[in-house]
Amino acid sequence: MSGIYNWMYYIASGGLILIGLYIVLVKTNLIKIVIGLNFIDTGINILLICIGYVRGRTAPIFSRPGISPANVVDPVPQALVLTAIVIGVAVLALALSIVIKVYQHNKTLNVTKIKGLKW
Amino acid sequence: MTLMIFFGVIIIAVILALIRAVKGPTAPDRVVGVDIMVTITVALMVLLGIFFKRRIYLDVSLIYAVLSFVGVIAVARYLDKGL
Amino acid sequence: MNQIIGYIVMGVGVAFLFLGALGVFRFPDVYNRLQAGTKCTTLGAFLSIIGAGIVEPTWFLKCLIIAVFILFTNPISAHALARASYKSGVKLWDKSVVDKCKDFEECAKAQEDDK
Amino acid sequence: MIFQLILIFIMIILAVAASLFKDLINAVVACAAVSLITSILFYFLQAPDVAMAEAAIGAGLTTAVFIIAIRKTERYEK
Repeated sequence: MSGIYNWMYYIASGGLILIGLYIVLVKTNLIKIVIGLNFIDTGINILLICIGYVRGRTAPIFSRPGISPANVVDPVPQALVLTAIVIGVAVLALALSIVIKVYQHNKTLNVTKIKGLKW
Repeated sequence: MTLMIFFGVIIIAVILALIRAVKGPTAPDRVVGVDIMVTITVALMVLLGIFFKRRIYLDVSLIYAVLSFVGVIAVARYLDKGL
Repeated sequence: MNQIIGYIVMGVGVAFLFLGALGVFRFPDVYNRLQAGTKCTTLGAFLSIIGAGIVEPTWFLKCLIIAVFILFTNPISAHALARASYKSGVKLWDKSVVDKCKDFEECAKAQEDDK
Repeated sequence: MIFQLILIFIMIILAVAASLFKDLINAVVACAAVSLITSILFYFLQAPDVAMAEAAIGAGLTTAVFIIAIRKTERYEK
């Protein structure tokens, strides 16, 4: 039973990435596809954070005297993910603006009926 | 020990709100479920701050308490045919 | 002594949170669910955060700020959601007895006709 | 320990529900709830600054951007 406690964050990130991949591959609505890309982004963020996690240690913020660098978790993936979240929102807004332009040009959101790239 | 009992009760409350958020027949029902889940989560984060004994963890709860109503306002303005 | 008072206040707050979630789960209508959920959950979150401030006395100011923000923002979202769900055409429960908003809108329409 | 497991289970249920909804408003609301549970998981993983950024962006900004996009296009997935 203690095995699943070591693996549960990997299960969470893998489950989110698989569900997002399913949405991107199967669904035909463009906004639903963007929601799937958002899920993949969140899953990868959880994966990067739980790589740097060490059990029994505390956050890398030196706000009181008893905290030394020997008992904090790894701060480098946290800084990486903090940047990745902001960039993810920028990519999301750009993708949605492209979706709005596609809708204004084709009057539909179904990707199987958009024939602008088929020739 | 007392905090553990509180966490158990709060998890049961989150599960009840989750059932309403998944099952609810119309769109405002689901928004109500998610809104209740957000408010319960703010209290859960403060109790977790006591559990971990770090004062800096209260800032997450503060950010959530200030900014959580923006999403609900956006959905409400959409249903109101505004925005 | 501080610890005991704080944990008692926190326990009352957690009980209100649970009752609010139970009301959201059990009630039959959007408006009933909104009323039960918002009132109980606002009081429950307020009491549990204040109890946390009593348990750790150096945290009391920050806990008070969080509680005041909960007290400001939660009724705003509930009010906007109730108004939106009424305007988007969600029906009341069939055993509801009074609909004040309908009377108010008819009264406003009659006043506009008078002008 | 069991709390994290229950939270992960709730998150997976919400993600599956977001993929099954036909109304895009419901899918966006479920997406905001997934962001909420993700923030609690970051809190358990001892990363409060990441949880703060995820809270501010996932709760407010992502939902508002999706709602504006749905307002400009159409609501139901056919």
